[in-house]
Amino acid sequence: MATTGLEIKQLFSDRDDRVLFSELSFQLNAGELIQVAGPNGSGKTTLLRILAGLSSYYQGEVLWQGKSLRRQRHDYLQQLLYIGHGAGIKAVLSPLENLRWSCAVRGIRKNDANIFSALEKVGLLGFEEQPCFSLSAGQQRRVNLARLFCIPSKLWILDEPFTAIDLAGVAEIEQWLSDFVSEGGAVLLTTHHRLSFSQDFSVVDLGAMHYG
Amino acid sequence: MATTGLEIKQLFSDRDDRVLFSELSFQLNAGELIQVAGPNGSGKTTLLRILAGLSSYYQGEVLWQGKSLRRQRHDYLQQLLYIGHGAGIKAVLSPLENLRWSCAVRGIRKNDANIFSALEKVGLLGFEEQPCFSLSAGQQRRVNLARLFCIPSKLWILDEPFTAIDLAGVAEIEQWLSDFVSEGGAVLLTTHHRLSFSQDFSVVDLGAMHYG
Amino acid sequence: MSISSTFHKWGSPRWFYQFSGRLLPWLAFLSMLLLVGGAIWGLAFVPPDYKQGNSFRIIYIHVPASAVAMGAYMTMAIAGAIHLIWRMKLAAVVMKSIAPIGAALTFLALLTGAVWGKPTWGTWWVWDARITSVLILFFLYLGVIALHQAFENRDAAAKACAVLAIVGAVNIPIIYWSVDWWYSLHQPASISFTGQSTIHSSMLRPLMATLAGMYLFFGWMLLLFTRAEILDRERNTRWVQNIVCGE
Amino acid sequence: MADPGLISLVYAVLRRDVVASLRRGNEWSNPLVFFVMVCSLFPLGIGPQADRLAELAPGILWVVALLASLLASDSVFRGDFDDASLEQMLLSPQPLYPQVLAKTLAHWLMTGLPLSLLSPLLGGLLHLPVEGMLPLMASLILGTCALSFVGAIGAALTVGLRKGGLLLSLIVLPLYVPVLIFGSSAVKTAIEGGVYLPQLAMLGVFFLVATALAPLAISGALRISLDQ
Amino acid sequence: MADPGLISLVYAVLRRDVVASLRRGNEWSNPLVFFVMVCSLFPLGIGPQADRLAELAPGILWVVALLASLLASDSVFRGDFDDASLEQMLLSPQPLYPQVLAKTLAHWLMTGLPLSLLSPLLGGLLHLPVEGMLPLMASLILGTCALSFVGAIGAALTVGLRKGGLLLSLIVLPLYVPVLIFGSSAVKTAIEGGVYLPQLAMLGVFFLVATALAPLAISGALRISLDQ
Amino acid sequence: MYFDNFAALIAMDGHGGYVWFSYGATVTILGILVIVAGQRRKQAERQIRSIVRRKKTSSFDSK
Ligand code: HEM
Ligand SMILES: Nc1ncnc2c1ncn2[C@@H]1O[C@H](COP(=O)(O)OP(=O)(O)OP(=O)(O)O)[C@@H](O)[C@H]1O
Ligand SMILES: Nc1ncnc2c1ncn2[C@@H]1O[C@H](COP(=O)(O)OP(=O)(O)OP(=O)(O)O)[C@@H](O)[C@H]1O
Ligand SMILES: [Mg+2]
Ligand SMILES: [Mg+2]
Repeated sequence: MATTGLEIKQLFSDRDDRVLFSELSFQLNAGELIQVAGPNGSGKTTLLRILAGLSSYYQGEVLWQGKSLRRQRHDYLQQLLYIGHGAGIKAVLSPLENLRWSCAVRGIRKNDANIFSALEKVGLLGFEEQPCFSLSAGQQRRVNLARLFCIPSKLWILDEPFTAIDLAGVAEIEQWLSDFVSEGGAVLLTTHHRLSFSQDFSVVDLGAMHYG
Repeated sequence: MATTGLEIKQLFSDRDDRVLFSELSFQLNAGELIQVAGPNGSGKTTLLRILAGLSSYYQGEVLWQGKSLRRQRHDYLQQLLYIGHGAGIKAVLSPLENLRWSCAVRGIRKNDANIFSALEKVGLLGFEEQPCFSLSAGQQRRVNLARLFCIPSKLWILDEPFTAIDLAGVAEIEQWLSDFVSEGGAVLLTTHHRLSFSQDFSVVDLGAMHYG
Repeated sequence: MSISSTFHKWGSPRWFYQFSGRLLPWLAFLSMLLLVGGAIWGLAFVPPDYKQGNSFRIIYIHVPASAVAMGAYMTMAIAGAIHLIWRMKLAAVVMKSIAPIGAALTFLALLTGAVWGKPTWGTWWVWDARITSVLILFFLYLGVIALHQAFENRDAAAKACAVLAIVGAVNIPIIYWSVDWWYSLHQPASISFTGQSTIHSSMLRPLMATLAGMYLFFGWMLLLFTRAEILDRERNTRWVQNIVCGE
Repeated sequence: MADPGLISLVYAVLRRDVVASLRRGNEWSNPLVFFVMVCSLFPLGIGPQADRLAELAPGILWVVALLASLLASDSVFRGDFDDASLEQMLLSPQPLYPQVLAKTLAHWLMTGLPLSLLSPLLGGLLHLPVEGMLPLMASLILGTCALSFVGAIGAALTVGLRKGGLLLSLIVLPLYVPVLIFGSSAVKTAIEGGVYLPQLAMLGVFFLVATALAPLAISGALRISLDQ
Repeated sequence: MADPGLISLVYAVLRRDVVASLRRGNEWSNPLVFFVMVCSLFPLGIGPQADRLAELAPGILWVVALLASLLASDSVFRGDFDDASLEQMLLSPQPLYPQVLAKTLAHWLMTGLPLSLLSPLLGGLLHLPVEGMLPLMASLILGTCALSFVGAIGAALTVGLRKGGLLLSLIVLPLYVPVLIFGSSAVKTAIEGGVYLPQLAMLGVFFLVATALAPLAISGALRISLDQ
Repeated sequence: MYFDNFAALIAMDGHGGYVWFSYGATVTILGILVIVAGQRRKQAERQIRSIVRRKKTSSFDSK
């Protein structure tokens, strides 16, 4: 059973004795998009951090290409791009410098051309040399999203990528996701927006909050 | 000419030589709601901070009930409730303690009953004694929004109040705004959501970004 | 005319720029004349002090540097107060310009004092009241400069520095007085300033020259820094662009 | 002044800050631990001879207490700035002066006071003679309160900046000098058997002046820091 | 070890941190100024007598340099944690060791090194005899680098906590003690005309061990701090 | 002149080093001030020129 994507089996997590989710099982294959839904506090962020390998407070199994995450961290990370709540950018550095570092940390060298085209895609051309502290909430978010285009990867895990993004921007990002998925990428994201996504996508609903 | 609301005349503001808005004039009366729209970086936050009296880098006039803001800061503050990007809550204190302090700072004493009903309205009953750091992004935002119900005021200025709020929550908040407006309150807000608001409301569009 | 309208005129960067432009050559010429002339006079023509020998010739820069450094801080604080109270932009520019000049002169006072100390007291440094106070003054200057640099927003920086400069100015007399009191508790008998009485009038005249020269130099620098800052701040105005690009 | 509204305002702010600080734990225990640890570093750096340490004890204790107070004062407004509570304070129709006064007092209650009360212990560690203990504690109580208020000015000026930290030291340390001089001198005079009341009186004056005037500067500084 | 990929990784991280720190300015100048200011507070607390100061100078200089390094080390990872860059580092397929090594080295370049180079000036202020100057500088260069690495372990452990600040002191100070002892002893021995090479050698060993092993501990600590 | 010859002026009875160092430091520090002031002005002018240039080109664009 050689599944090519992410497989979640019987996942369980709780916080302060309140069960967030239990017996959660689903599968995310190449060319698919899954939206994790649920009201505030239902555990979406918690789930995403577990799947990104940032949190280890869970029971159950997470498999990547059929093997446990914990066994092949390095391979997994090579193919994962996680964008969380945080901005991930240094305020005193410019978008260009920030993205350069992001790439270097991933082991990608000398791709200023890529970075420029990414900045153009997110609508920040003209801001590439300005320090990030002088960008608005949405612009900072866009710098972060530009990483989607400089870092080759097969799985995107995005926690509320539309936060602070204007309407035109949301439509654009949806288009990017769609393109990525049709090229065989896999996307797992949370958002409170109503996704208008051209392909099919599934929703994993963490449901209401359980009190336990 | 005794206008009862907020009047903005020929407002001008720039950042690093880029004009954000100029010759901006509009009026917000009791019983009205205005949405400030515009793409990322167009100056919405800047405008709201100016109108709340937090920023003084502007030219032009802001009148409240016919008199300049700078002349009657105290009266104005008595009637204003501003909720910005920031959470405004101490992470180690519980929602209850945070709201108690919020009230005390405004000179409102002894209204635990009010606070409880506000927490109930925002769906946080059962969380009132839990420290805020253990709440999710949306729950923290809700604690902040609970202030709308504990602090009597006539003008609400809200910067992206729907951030991190789930869909059901957004509808609820829209209902609150609607109720407030029909009781004679005035609301100025920014959001990238499409407002579905029962009454009429106007939109002030800061438009695209100008380079100067 | 009322105070505010006078302030308005004086506070206008454009007016100030043009007015100071006329003053500039005079200041430069006079200060250089007095400084160089006084120095040559003091170095070569005045007889040595009977106690300190020739090392006393350092006085002709040490004393002016110390005096101007002190005065500059007060000037900076006053400019800060004017900026806060009357919201005069020019005062902010002046305040910002004084900080590096004052710090440099304070450093000069410390340096020349230390160099003078070696031949007279046999040590570079003594925790003497006056010296300690100058050191603290130097720190106060550094504080203002660092605070200004730390802000990204120029107007906020100016206001914050104004507050700091004023708080510092209120403290300076207290600091001086308490350091003096502290020193008098510990004063070792062997070291003391020899006292003004020993200064012979023939030594005094070049000192007056360099003192005046240093004040004028301070004024000159202040104008240079202020004018550069005005250009920078007003770079979007037509008059500045005309001046620089000569249309 | 005796307006019940204002008093209850001061009380509410004080209470919230004290509760938050107690709940966090670090905030009040850290300056204490810092004080203890740095004081015990000195014997290691200087050497363990009791008589020499005794001579130096007043100076060392006071300098270290001053540093502890300085480092702690970075946090007076930091948290409130980060979570936008400061915005709420500025937008309150109530005057800022009592709010700021209460916050600074709460901060001193959680840092300077415990430190002063603990100081005799450290005096013992550094072989401070017994005559010095009472003046040490008294001078620290008065002195750290003045320091807290002066430090709060610097904290308010730097709170809006990324990385306040050591910048604060730069701004504030020169202003601490008079307090340090009179504080350490009180202890030294006491050890030598002299009359140390004048020094304590001076510290009292500093304390009163700082309490009365600093909140004005702090309020102004906070407004500036938020208006960027 | 000589993998060009790793070297360019180290270089990229080093460069970014140094540029960011230079651009902020405060970050590297503040520990310096702190060092200068606190050293000049001591005479005010202790008294101005030159011979007594000279005797204490090695101890004071070393303790204060240690404090400056300690306080600065709070910021090694703080900024990266706050803006979620740390998350990116942990999620990178590249090994963490070289990244952490580069970050800590960059931090030392911007704090410990300038401080060591400036120390002779401060030695002058405290009447340190000339024979002590060179050993002071040498011991500080080796010592502060070791301190930076040890401090970074503490910083990594506390970075996830609200208000690390002084908690860091608590964790890290005990580990600083050996460095302090050998460092100040090197200077003292030099003044007394003794052979101070053994102490310097010890500091060199600390330095090497810290550089080699600390990044391991730091990596682990960072993983723990982020997994909450 | 007080001194007998130029060498005596330089030596100043053994205090020459201190005195001349002080005057040298003065010249250096005051000189640095003058240079820094000039640099600030040049920097400002450079920026203004680039603004003017940008303004000209952008007005051509819009035409
Ligand atoms: C407010 C600052 C200062 C003022 C107004 C000042 C003024 C003076 C004056 C008037 C004299 C000449 C005394 C005489 O020869 O009769 C003098 C001498 C001297 N000053 Fe300063 N000074 C200041 C700061 C300093 C500093 C910071 C240092 C050392 C770093 C210093 C070191 C000396 C020395 C070594 C002498 C010569 C020795 C002596 O005359 O006793 N002074 N100063
Ligand atoms: N501190 C600052 N210094 C310099 N420029 C700034 C600063 N803060 C904001 N700006 C600039 O001002 C512009 C407007 O910012 P503002 O935060 O008001 O935008 P906004 O409309 O709220 O955008 P968003 O929808 O992304 O929140 C931005 O382009 C930004 O680059
Ligand atoms: N550090 C923590 N300690 C204790 N409980 C926590 C902590 N972080 C989160 N929680 C709890 O876990 C639950 C899930 O939080 P999570 O952040 O995953 O929610 P979410 O689905 O992302 O919500 P939102 O839509 O508001 O972002 C919340 O109810 C919260 O109270
Ligand atoms: Mg979430
Ligand atoms: Mg905004």
